[in-house]
Amino acid sequence: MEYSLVGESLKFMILGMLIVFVFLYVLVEVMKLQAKIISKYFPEKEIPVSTSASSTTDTDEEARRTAAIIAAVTEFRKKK
Amino acid sequence: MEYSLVGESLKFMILGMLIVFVFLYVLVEVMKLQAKIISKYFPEKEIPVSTSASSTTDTDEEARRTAAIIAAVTEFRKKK
Amino acid sequence: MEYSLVGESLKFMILGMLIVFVFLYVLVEVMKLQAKIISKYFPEKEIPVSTSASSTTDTDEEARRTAAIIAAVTEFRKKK
Amino acid sequence: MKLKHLILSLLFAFAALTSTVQASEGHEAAASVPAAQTQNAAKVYEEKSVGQLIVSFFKTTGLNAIINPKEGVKNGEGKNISLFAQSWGRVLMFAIIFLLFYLAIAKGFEPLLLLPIAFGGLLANIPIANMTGPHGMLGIIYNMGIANEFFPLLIFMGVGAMTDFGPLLSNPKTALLGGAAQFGIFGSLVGAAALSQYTGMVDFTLKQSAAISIIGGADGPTSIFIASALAPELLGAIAVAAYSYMALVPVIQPPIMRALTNPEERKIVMKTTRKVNPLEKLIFPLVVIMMIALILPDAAPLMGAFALGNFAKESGVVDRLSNEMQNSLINIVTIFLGLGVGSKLQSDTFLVAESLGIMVIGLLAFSAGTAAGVLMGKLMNRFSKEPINPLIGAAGVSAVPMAARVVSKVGSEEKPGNILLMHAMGPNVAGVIGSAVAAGVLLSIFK
Amino acid sequence: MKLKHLILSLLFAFAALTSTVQASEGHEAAASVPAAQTQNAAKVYEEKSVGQLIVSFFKTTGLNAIINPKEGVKNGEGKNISLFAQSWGRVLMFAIIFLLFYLAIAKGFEPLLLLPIAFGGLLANIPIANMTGPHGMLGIIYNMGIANEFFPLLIFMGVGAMTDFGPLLSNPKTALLGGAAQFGIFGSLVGAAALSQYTGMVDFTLKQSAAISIIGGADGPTSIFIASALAPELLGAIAVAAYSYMALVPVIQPPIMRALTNPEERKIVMKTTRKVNPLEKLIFPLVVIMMIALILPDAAPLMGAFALGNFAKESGVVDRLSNEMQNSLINIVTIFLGLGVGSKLQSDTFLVAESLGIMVIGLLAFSAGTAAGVLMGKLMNRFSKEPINPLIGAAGVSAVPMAARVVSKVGSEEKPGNILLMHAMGPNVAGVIGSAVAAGVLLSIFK
Amino acid sequence: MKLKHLILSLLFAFAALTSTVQASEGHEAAASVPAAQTQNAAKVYEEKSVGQLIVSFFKTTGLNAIINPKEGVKNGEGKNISLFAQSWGRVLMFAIIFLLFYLAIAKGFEPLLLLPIAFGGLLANIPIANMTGPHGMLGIIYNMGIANEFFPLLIFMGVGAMTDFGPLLSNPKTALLGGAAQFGIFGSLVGAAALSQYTGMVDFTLKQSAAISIIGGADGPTSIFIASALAPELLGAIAVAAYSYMALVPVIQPPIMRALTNPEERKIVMKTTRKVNPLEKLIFPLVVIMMIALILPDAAPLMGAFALGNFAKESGVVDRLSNEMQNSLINIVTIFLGLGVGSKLQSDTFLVAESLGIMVIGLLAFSAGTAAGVLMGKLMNRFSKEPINPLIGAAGVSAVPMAARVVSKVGSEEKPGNILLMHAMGPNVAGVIGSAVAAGVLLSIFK
Ligand code: NA
Ligand code: NA
Ligand code: NA
Repeated sequence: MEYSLVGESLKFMILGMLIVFVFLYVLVEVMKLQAKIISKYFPEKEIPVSTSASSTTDTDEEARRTAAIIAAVTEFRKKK
Repeated sequence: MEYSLVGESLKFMILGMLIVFVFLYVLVEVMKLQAKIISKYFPEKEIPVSTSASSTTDTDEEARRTAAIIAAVTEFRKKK
Repeated sequence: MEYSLVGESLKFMILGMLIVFVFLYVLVEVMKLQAKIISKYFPEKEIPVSTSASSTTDTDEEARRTAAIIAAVTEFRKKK
Repeated sequence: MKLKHLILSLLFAFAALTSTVQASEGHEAAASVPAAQTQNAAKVYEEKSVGQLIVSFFKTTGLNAIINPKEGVKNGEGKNISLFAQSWGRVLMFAIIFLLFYLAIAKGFEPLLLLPIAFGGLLANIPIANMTGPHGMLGIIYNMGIANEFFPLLIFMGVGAMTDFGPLLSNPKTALLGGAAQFGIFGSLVGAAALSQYTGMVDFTLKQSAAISIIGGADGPTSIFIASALAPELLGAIAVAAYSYMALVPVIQPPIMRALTNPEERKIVMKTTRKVNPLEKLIFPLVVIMMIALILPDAAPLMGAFALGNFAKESGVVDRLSNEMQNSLINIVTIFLGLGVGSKLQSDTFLVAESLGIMVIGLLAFSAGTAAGVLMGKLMNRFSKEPINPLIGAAGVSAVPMAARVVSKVGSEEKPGNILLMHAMGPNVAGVIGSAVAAGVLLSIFK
Repeated sequence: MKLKHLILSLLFAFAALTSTVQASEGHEAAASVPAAQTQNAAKVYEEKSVGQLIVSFFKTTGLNAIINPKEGVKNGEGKNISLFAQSWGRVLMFAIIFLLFYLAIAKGFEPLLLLPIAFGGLLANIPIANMTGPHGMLGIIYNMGIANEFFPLLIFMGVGAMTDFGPLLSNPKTALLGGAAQFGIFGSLVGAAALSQYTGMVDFTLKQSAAISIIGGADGPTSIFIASALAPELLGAIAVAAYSYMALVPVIQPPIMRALTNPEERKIVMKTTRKVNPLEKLIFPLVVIMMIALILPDAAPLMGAFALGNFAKESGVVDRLSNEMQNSLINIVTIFLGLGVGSKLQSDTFLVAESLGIMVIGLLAFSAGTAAGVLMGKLMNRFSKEPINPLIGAAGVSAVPMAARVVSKVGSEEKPGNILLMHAMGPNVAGVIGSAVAAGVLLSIFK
Repeated sequence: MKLKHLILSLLFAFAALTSTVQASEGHEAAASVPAAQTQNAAKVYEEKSVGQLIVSFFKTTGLNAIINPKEGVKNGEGKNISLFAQSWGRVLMFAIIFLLFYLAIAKGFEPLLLLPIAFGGLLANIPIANMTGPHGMLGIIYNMGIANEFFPLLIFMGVGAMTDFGPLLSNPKTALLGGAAQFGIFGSLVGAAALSQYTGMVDFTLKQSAAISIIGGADGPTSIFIASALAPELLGAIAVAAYSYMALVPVIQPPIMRALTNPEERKIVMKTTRKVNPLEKLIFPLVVIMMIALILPDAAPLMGAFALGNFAKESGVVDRLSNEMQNSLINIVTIFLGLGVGSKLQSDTFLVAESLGIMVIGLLAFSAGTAAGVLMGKLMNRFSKEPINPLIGAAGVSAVPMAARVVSKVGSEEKPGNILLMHAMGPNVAGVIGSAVAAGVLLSIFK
């Protein structure tokens, strides 16, 4: 190896942090744009996707459901 | 290819529909025979298989059971 | 095969039963030792592992839990 | 927010740089391919300046790969991809995939398979990543269970465990309706052959025509199984067509059903089905697989997996296994099957006239199957002692249980209160067997 | 119903045709094999008339393959199948398989494994389909996890996660009873050798004898693991024998137990077991695997998988994983293991005198193990301060937890209210370790 | 209890014998290796006396292998193992593994992965058994899904299905904090290079340095994926370091967070997050994967799997599949991933100075990432209209969701009632994307 490990890795750091920031910055702008478009053309009431019924898939909702089952069974067991 | 695609596929159609019908016709006759034999020698009361306890495996029963669980949990959640 | 099948297998039997007994005997002694050490230095109250909450993993407890769920659903179905 | 300006200027600098790269690219183009190969072979890292790093990074962006397609880029199977397929082809495929997402999510088109298939297609069309190659995620999945036709069989096993042959057993002769509907398969086989022979549009071989025609069986796993065996290059289009038209059954079937029957026929009330002895259900899968063994062993993998699932359920003694087949196992395999099939939605494989041809033939197949089923229903009604509502023949195309539901809906529209669902389930499940038999016949011809 | 007549005449025409085919077959016989090969090699479809198609279809029916067996037909491993195995052999195998179905479903013989094994056997004996070949469903499964002995280990991991060593830890010395019962293994090893050496009936090698003798361990996964390693050609018969006799434990054991004990011994009441500290249970699987590492590393795969499952359960911090091992994962693997083992029930492999010999030795093994356990129980009762009911020695053969239940039943028959179950669970789980040790010894001898 | 004496004397006899064997071993040593090979090649059993059997049994004990290490013993990859690694090395590894068990169980260190990894390590260090070889259980698992980088992707798919991007979508600009924290990766890359260049302690290549630095991403599957791709020989140490430090996040982060902020900053209350439209969540995974496709296709496998899981969840139409990804599938793969990674904890691979170096660099990486996140938070707070609590920058290192919880805890300690959890979840999930991007950059450099 005729190159300097540290030198090269410093270059990688510059490249890497640059790409990471550019990527996330573009992502931020896209997220903002997307929010603007969606709130304008697809306000919450008229969502064409069938997520209304399946809002139960949200992880916290999921957890709540599991909790409910466990609670139900626990309660049932107590009654016995 | 020196043969006619359409010609060959017409022959396949004849063969295929023939086999399909022969197969299903034989199956129909076997089903009838089987029903006759079973209703004669193994009427519902004396089935030697242990399906009485496990009739819960029927898909509709299965569905009903799932429905019951969901209903139970839903009800429980409402109570909360 | 210039050796006797039965002769060889008799030797295997001696070796095998010897190893099995030696292994299990050592295991018995280790189990006794382990019980002595644990009851002396880690009496049940101060177990460092978090098994208190998860005692539900015992298979019979598991079975009981399953039974409770099934019972709950069965009862719910009757109510319907 | 000044931060924004800072980053924006960074971004502009990046953009400026990349345009320079693009400009200078022309000069390098000729030399770059062998250079890349040499570098690859040696796999030794060589010192680079930050500028060189950024330039070489830009060359590995997908944007560059799409804007500047190059000769010699290979797909997952190691074949060259045309310049069009590398650039506009990918763009077009992304559009098609977003359409599939829309159909799956907003329109409810068989999402359990169309969504993973489409996502697999999305990943398959990402340039540079080569995810369909033998070391890529999709390639691994494809070789694991689709190239060897294993996954469709596992799905079929699960479907078997979910199927209830009770309605068929209570009225055996309706099985013949499930036979007539297989005209959808063989009719569209002739159609595919005719399309190739009489138009210059497509050029299907007999094998390919056969693989396509199985779409008419309206049975996802069977279609994928046969396509993998006879024409893997058409797998993507065939699977997409099969699942799309299965989702469209409620749109395709009713007009055909109404056109071929008169109101009197549609109003026919059928006799209540008899109760089936559990022993009949238990023995049935064994009867079917033994008949397959004796008459049509080429259908043994398909019917074997199906009968195994059904037998496990009906036996009542291995509920652990039968529930597993219907739940975790079928779910896992569905994810993998979808992704693996989606790997065949690469632009160079999918964007060919053949795909359009497959769409046309698929529609023909569903229509022909429906028509044949209804006509057979009319014929049977004429000769049978007990009245048979010819509508139930339409359920013979399978698409379990959707076609049976469509029959019931059309029937009760004509005569409210006339529930044909159970009567239609007979031809419906017989149609699954019929399609497997048809598939076996085609396999046996080309073996 | 005139339709029936129409179809019946079609059927007769088909039958007439096929008999002609059969008649003309004789002339073609000599030429047909190389012709088929050439055609296969070229894989080019050649034009045929409808008559030719039907004739060539008939040649691919299973009925024809069974009625007209041919020289040169190969099994999944590429070996020639005898004419008998192709014809009557298959028929006989189907009969045996239906018997297994009957035993599994109506008699409750370990259905979780016997049912998939038998179904695998059914599929394996379907002619033409060649499902046990490297591209067939059963062949894929066999190579995926049985040839490399992976599936039995996953099963054993799940069994480990379901096992509670509490009863053993509360009364450690009962482990020796689980050791004595391994005489079932080594006794039947001598038996198998004697059968080969002194009768002309079978001709087992030492390796095969060892593979067979593990049936005496009364432990399904261990048997399959050792059979895959030492004598895969006997895998089918060994697995069937092991699971059948495990199911027969309540029939085989009681007479032996009663013959070797007197009523006083059977009435012995044992001291209540002490409560076990959870920490002991947590450390136990580590103790066992470390002892295996030091003394008998050849048993490391088996005991490693078992200890992993048990440790995951007892740790209490990875319940997700331990539940998975006990449920979905073990279910999936059970389906595949059964089918893969069933692929060894092909007529040419299974219908040999050796299979009968295996059945005989298996029965001997269970009996010898039971007897040795009970006798060891009597010996220990004589030397021990605390009373030991010799019946619990019979639980040492494993067949967890059935042998322990049998002990409890026999004990409470003699003295109602005397619950031996927990006392019998100690030797019962020790028997699992003992069998794994015995398996390791045999593996180490033949390495 | 006289039985005890009987068995004890047997045991002594055994011990005496083994010491004789040890004594005589010296003479045989030279001849034994080629002899063993010949025997292995022929695989023919040769007659032995009981004494010979016991001697040859003792030679296959693990105790003997550890006490009498020999030249030429090979590891799972077929490389020679040093005498130290065979003897004290194994002992040391067992000690390290018991430490890992202790940390996983008693201290709650990410047990879901550390426990299977450590158990895999235990099995990998058992002598003779060679469980990491191509035919051993661990070797099979490693080749099934780790060598080809498949398992980490499946885990990432499940993680995607469990991730909620709502908090990030409600406050997009916090994504930049997840970017800053990736300084942990690139900073430690420089650190690893410096350690190699300026000290004689370790000698990492650039590729190895890159593989190690990904520990700073605080993302298990990403670390394993990159390590498998760039430096599989370091996989064990990297995975152990990654999961250990992820578990240590509540210990490592708070002092750094407090040192870099003043109480006023830590007390900053942030604006309530806006409600996010479900459509935004649905589209987000597609946006991310399309951006990856265009900008950084080398990250496509990682982000593709992640986006697939998230899209499946948010679509709401394939709950069967998304639940499967989050439950059975991820559980099964976690078991296998852990065991496969553990197979790299063999003494000869793990007991090298490099492992210590990796531990040091891993700690550096977590610290640097935390610091960079907090500093970026301070910078953004200065330029932003709305107040930003700089603590939430620390969540950018990922370790989802632990780092976000740590932020919330430190924040509410400073100002009770100030719940930062939801605000910290934004940078937290952005950190996952950021790490995948960083991983893609490193992959693209070394391709
Ligand atoms: Na069909
Ligand atoms: Na045993
Ligand atoms: Na991260």
